[in-house]
Amino acid sequence: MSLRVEGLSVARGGVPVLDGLSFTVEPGQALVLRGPNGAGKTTLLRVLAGLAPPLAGRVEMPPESAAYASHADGIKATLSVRENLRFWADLYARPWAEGVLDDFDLRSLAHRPAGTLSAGQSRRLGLARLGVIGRPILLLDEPTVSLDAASVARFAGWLRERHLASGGLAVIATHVPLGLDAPEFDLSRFRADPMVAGQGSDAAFL
Amino acid sequence: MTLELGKYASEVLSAYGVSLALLVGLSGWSWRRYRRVKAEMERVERGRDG
Amino acid sequence: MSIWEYANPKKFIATTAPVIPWAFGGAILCIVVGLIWGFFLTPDADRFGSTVKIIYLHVPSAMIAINGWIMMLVASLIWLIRRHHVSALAAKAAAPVGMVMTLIALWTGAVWGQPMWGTWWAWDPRLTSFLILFLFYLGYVALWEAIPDPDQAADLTSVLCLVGSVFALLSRYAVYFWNQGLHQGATLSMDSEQHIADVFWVPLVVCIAGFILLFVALVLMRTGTEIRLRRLRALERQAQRAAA
Amino acid sequence: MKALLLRDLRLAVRAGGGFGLSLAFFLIVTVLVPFAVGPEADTLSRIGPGVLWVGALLATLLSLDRQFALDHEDGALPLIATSPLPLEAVALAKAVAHWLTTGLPLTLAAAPLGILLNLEGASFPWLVLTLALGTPALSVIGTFGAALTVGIKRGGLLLSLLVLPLYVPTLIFGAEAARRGAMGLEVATPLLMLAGITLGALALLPFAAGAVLRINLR
Repeated sequence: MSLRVEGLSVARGGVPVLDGLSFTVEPGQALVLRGPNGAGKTTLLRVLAGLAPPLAGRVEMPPESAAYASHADGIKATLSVRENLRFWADLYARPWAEGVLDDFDLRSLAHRPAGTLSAGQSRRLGLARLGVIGRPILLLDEPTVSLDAASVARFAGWLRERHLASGGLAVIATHVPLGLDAPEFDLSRFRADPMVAGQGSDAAFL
Repeated sequence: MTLELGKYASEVLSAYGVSLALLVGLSGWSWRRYRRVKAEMERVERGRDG
Repeated sequence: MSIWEYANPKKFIATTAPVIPWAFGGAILCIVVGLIWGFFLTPDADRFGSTVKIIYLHVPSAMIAINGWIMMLVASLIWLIRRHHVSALAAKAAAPVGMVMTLIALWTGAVWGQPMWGTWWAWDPRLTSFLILFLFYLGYVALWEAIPDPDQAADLTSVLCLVGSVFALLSRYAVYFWNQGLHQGATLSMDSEQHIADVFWVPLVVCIAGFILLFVALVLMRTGTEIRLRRLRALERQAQRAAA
Repeated sequence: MKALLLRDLRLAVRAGGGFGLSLAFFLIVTVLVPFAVGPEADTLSRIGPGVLWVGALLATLLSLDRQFALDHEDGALPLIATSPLPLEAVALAKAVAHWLTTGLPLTLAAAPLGILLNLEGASFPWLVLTLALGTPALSVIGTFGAALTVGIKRGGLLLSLLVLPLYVPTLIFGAEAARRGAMGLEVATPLLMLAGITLGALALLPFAAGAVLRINLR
C-alpha cells in the first residue's frame, strides 16, 4: 500500500511547473510538502489523485486507494452534518461508522444543517469525510486552514493514531506544524526551468 | 451579352451584393488580422533575439 | 517525411506561407470568371427567370458550408487522437469561414426561392438544415471564445463537434420529415447538378473551384494567425515564469 | 450511483433546491401564450401540443446549469471524481436526477396545462406519451451541455446556445407525434424516431459528458 513516484513532471495550464520528482511514501509514513505559493503543491496533489494527467514520469499506487481533500471540501449547506457524511460513506461504498462523529468532535452538531456551521466546524466536517471513506492514501491540501489550535491538535492526533497507525499514509501540503515526525519535501528544488520547454503543450510553439 | 434580368433583377443583385460583401468582409478581416499578428510576432522575435 | 511532419506548427507556417497568396489569387480569378461567365453568358432558365443565376453563389457556398464542418470534424478527431495542435487550431480557424459560407448559402437560397414561394422564407427543408448548421457553427465559435485555456478549449470544442455532427445529421432528417407535410420543395433540386443543362454546368464548376480555393486560402491564413497568437502567448507565459 | 442520485433528489426537494421552479416557469409560459396569440379555442388547440412541447423544453433548459455548477463551486466535483464511481456514471446519475426532478413533473403537468390551451380530449394521451419519451433525451443532452460549460463563468447562456440546436430532432419528432396523435393520423414514424433518439442519447451521451467532465477537472 505504498505510494511511489518516479521522474514525475507536472504542468498547470500547459506550462511545466515541477520536473523530475521522485519519492516514496511507505505505509504508516507521512510526507509534508514545503514550497512557496505557486510552487505547484496543489497541482502535484491533483496529479497524484489522478485528477490531472502528469506530463512525464509515473505514479504507482494501488487503484482506488487515494483520497483528495482541498480547500473547498464539498459540503452541501442544506444537508445535515450526518447526511453529508452518510452520503460520502454510501458513495465510497463504505459501512457507516458513528465513531467518526466523535473523532472530529461533531457529535453535537450531527443534526444541524451544514450551512449553519462556522468555518472551523465545516472544516472539521470536511476532514471527517476522510475518516468516513477509509482510503489508505490521503492527499491533503492545506487541511488545517481556519482551524483553531485545539482542532489542529485533534486532527494531527487522528492522523497519527487512527490513520498512520493503521497502515495508512499521507502527503500533506501545509505551513502549519502538525507535530508529525514526517520528512519534509521542498518542491522549490524541482521547479521546472521555464526556459526549457519540456513537454508542456506550449512546447510545440516555443 | 444579354443583361436583361427580368423582374427579379433587384433580388438577384441583392443576393450577389450581400454574398460578395460577406466574402470580401471575411477575407479582409482575416487578411488584416493575419498581417497584424505577423507584425506583432516579428516585433517580439526581434525583441527576444536582439 | 510523413504527413504528420506538417503538424509541427513552425513547419506548417513555413510551408503554407508561400501557398496562401497563390490560393487567394486563384480563388479570386475563378470566382470572377465563373460569376461573369454565368452571369452574362447563360440564358435565363425558363421557369425561374434570372434568379437561376444565384446558383453560382448558392451551390458553392452550400457545399463549402457542409464540407467545412466535415473538415472541422476530421480536425477535431485528429486533435483528440494524435494531439496535434495545428489541427485543433485549423478547426478553430475554419469555423468562422464555414459560418459565413452558411450565411451566404442561406441568403442566396432564400432569394432564389423567393419568386417561386412568394415569401422570403418558406421553411424549405434544405434551407432549414442550413439554418440549423448555422446554429451549430455559432455554438462552436462561442465555446472557443468562452474558454481561456487553449488546450481545454480545443478538447471541449472537439467533443462538441463530434456530438454536434451526430445531431446535425439527425436534425437534417428530422427537418425533411417535418416539412414534407407542408408543401413540395423547389422543383429544381439545389444541390444535385444533373438537373442543370450543361450550359450552366461549366461556369458552376469554375465557381465551385473558386470557393474551394478561397476556403483553403482563408483557413491556411487564419490557422497561421492562430498559431502565431498561440506562440505569442507561450512566449509571454515563459517570460513571466522566468521573471517569477 | 444510487447514493449520488438520492443526494441530488434530496438536495432538489430541500428549501432552495429549485424543484418547483421549472414547473412554475412551464405554467407561466403556457399562460402567456393565449395572451400573445389570442383566446380563440381552435387556434389554441391547434398549436397547443407544440406550445407545451416548447414550454417543457425551455423549462428543462432553465434548470440545467445548476447541476454541475453547484458541485463545482463548493469543491464537491473533484471529490466525487476520486470516488469509485466513474464520471460517466456520475453524468448518468445527474441526468436521471434531473429528469426525476424536472422532466417527469413537466410531463405530468402538461396534461392539466393542456386544458388551459383548450386541447381536445384526443391529444392529451399523445402529449403525455411523447413528453414521457422525449424529456429523458432533453435531460441527458442537457447534462452533456452542463458538463461542457461547468467551468465557465456565466456558462448558463452559453449552455442554452450549445444545447438548443441539439434539442431540434427531439422537439420536431416529439411535437409532430403529439400533433398527429391529436388528429388521429398515423403516428408510428415520429414516435419511433423520438424513442430512438432518446435511447441513443441515454446510451452514448453519458460517455461524452464523462469525458468532458474529466477535461474540465484538469
